[in-house]
Amino acid sequence: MLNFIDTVGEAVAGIQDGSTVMIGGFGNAGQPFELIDALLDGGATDLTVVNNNAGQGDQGLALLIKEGRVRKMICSFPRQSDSWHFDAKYHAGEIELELVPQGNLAERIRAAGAGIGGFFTPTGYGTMLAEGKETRIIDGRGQVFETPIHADVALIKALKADGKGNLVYRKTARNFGPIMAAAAKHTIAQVSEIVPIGGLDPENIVTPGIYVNSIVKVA
Amino acid sequence: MLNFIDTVGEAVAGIQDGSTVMIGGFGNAGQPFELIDALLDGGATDLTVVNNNAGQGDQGLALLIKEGRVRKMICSFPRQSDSWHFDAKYHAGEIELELVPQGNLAERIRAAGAGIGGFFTPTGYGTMLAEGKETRIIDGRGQVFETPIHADVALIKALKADGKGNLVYRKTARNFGPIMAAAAKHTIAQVSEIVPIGGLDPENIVTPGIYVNSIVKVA
Amino acid sequence: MSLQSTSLQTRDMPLGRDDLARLVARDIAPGSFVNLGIGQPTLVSNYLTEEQNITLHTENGMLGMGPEAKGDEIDEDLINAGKIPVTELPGASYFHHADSFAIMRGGHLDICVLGAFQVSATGDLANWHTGAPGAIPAVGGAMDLASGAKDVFVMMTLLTRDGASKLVEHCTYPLTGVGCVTRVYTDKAVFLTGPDGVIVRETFGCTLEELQELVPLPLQSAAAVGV
Amino acid sequence: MSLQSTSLQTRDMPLGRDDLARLVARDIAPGSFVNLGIGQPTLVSNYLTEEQNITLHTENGMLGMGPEAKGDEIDEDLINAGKIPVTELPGASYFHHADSFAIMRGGHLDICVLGAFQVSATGDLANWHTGAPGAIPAVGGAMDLASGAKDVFVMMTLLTRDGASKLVEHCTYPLTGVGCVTRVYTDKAVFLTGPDGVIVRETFGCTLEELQELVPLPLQSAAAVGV
Repeated sequence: MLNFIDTVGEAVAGIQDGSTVMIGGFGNAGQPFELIDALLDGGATDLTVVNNNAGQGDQGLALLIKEGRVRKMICSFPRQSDSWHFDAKYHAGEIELELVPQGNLAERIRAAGAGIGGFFTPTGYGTMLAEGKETRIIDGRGQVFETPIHADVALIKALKADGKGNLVYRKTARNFGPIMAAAAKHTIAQVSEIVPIGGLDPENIVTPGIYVNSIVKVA
Repeated sequence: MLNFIDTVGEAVAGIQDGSTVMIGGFGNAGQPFELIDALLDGGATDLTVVNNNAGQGDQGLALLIKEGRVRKMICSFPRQSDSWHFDAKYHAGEIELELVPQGNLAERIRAAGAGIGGFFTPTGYGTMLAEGKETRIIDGRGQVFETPIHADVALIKALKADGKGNLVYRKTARNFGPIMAAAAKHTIAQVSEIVPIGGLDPENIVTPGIYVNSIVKVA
Repeated sequence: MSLQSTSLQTRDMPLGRDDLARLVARDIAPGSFVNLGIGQPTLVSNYLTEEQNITLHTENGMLGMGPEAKGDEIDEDLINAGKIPVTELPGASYFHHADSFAIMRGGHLDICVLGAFQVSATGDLANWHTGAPGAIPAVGGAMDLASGAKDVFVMMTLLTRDGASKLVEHCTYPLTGVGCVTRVYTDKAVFLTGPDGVIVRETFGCTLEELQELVPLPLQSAAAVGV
Repeated sequence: MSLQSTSLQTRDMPLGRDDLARLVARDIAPGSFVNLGIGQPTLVSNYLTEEQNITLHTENGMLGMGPEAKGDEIDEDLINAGKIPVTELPGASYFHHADSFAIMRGGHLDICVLGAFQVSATGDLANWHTGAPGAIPAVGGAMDLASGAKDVFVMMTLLTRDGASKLVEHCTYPLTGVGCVTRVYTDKAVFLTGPDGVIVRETFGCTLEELQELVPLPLQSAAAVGV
């Protein structure tokens, strides 16, 4: 069921300790900062977080990590010039890291939403990121078996929602939003604008409302 | 390289005997009738054709089958009230049929375009369409291993193309077009309208021009 | 087994196709996303109310499908899975075939309603192929719906023209899916199927005892099992 | 092996980063779809000409990426893989991450240009992880580009700061991809790599003999092998 919610605090209130939470965004583009801040305020802990990075600077996901609320990160690029909170936790052995090539991350998230039980991909074959994984040669190419990444909750940012929960995004802020919305049991979208049913062109919907559970407008 | 071509005949002229040809459309919606007619006129034979159906009535794909130009059909729903040409060839043992659940057909085509070597799906598990296929239990569910379907050529129909080969479609005529465009080595699109570069909104492109090789305007 | 037939019988007569469609429509929870397959189940759409706020999915790439198109509304680019011209409701969306089947296969549809040749006691479904020699098999999206939707409802007559029950211990026709059907709506009764056997929710124009005469597997009364 | 160095030396001096980027740009066939990774390879975009009609892909969901954004053009929703604000060219398109990586992984990009720690004689690439104890590994889209693009070009200095060749018999750093690199552009030479060994296409400020002194694997002259 779709709900329009007044505040980000109410939107994330149901997130339980121990949840797997997908967070959209690549760099700042598409990051649902307000929802992440609300998650920080809400107190849920022991989280597994799926995001392309592992937090930057002193905001958002980086603070969630600093506060010890993230048990495990699943990401492709945790090391950045300003990822000091992750660095500290990692070196202290206080956070687990599952490092995933970015395309495998995207495809594994997509597989979860699409009901795929697992797939073979050439990405990573012959590298240390394939160690311990099933491999096979298909049409002459070495391939690695990868499994879907499901989540309890997805926090994403979109440009507009209509009254049916259909979403459209803006430029490269689209990134992980559509696939995370489909992979999570419960998807919470923060949007800049809510338009009436019929206010978005059916040809141009990027995320159909079937994938969206909660919508909150963020000014 | 992208080419804008004046006639459907020239557009399909390079299709070789023995090719695997994907043909878009579901029912009449999205069927590139003019390209199929040109393929019929062009004479290429011994074709493997991938389409949801196996031709209807006395037009398009049905005629290609009638003329004995299709060695094998890969489809989900060959039996329709007016699929008499396929019926006759099938009962005469003159055409091979690979019957694929429609979702596996779509996902296998998508896998080819996305570089996936194969995937596990619950669809078809425990049925005769999984006979002889690799299976495994994943998270308690029986799943079947399915492989990508690649093609030499895709014939698709879109609404508009811009000067970069970007495509948009119309309503349920979109169906198989976008995934076939990505799965074929050479994609030929018939469109109703060609607009200049910049004439389509970058947010609303359905098939990026990277997947399109030849465009022909059909009145 | 305690057969408490009187409490289950809700109609004096077997249900016709439209009454059955009305019953299925009434049982769909508000706000659901639903796929009605092709053929008889599409009748259900005639009885969904605006208050239910049901969103219909069609496998060929659309959410928010409206009623069948008439006259000037007919548009060859806007059809349903049965290739019948339909209409678009406000808030609809279009997507390509892989995205459409991802909705079905990813477990996002609340309910699909399908016809059937046979349903087994444990919810196996046979609805795509008679298995007859020479018959050309055609499967379409049936296996994807059977394995993907959260609930699979079947609509069928209980008996074949020859009087054999289509609800069976084990399907003799080729399977569409294993253990996938959760409810069977027939002209004579509504059955709940699952790993624990078959429960009769209500009967139409017959008692549970009379129904048991027709169906070659043990039936339990919903009243008795407390469903 | 016949070393015909004079015919290969095209410049008197080693190439700087910009000259190298200009050279790579010149070698990209008209109409190509190209991904320039992050860091040094992005310099190539400065030297692509309008006549070449190259379409740039960025992994975070765009085809038709334009130059770096300046001043008022800066838009936080429009960045490249290195998270630098960029611009949009006419005919661009946006898509989500799975669709973007499907372009990379499905073999649709003609060329990607990547930096490297090491490249082996058979085209193995090491560019994501030093393997140093305590180093936090980060891979991003490097493995997808390495395994997906039709041609993988590497841009790097030939030697490390310590004077060791980065073109090696076997990589000692953790691999990004196996046998994927087809060309290596360095300050001292352009190398073609593949199953048949390493061919020197041209040298900059050194003879082939001098180059062979620096690189610990047998080099073949392009003139000699007829490439």
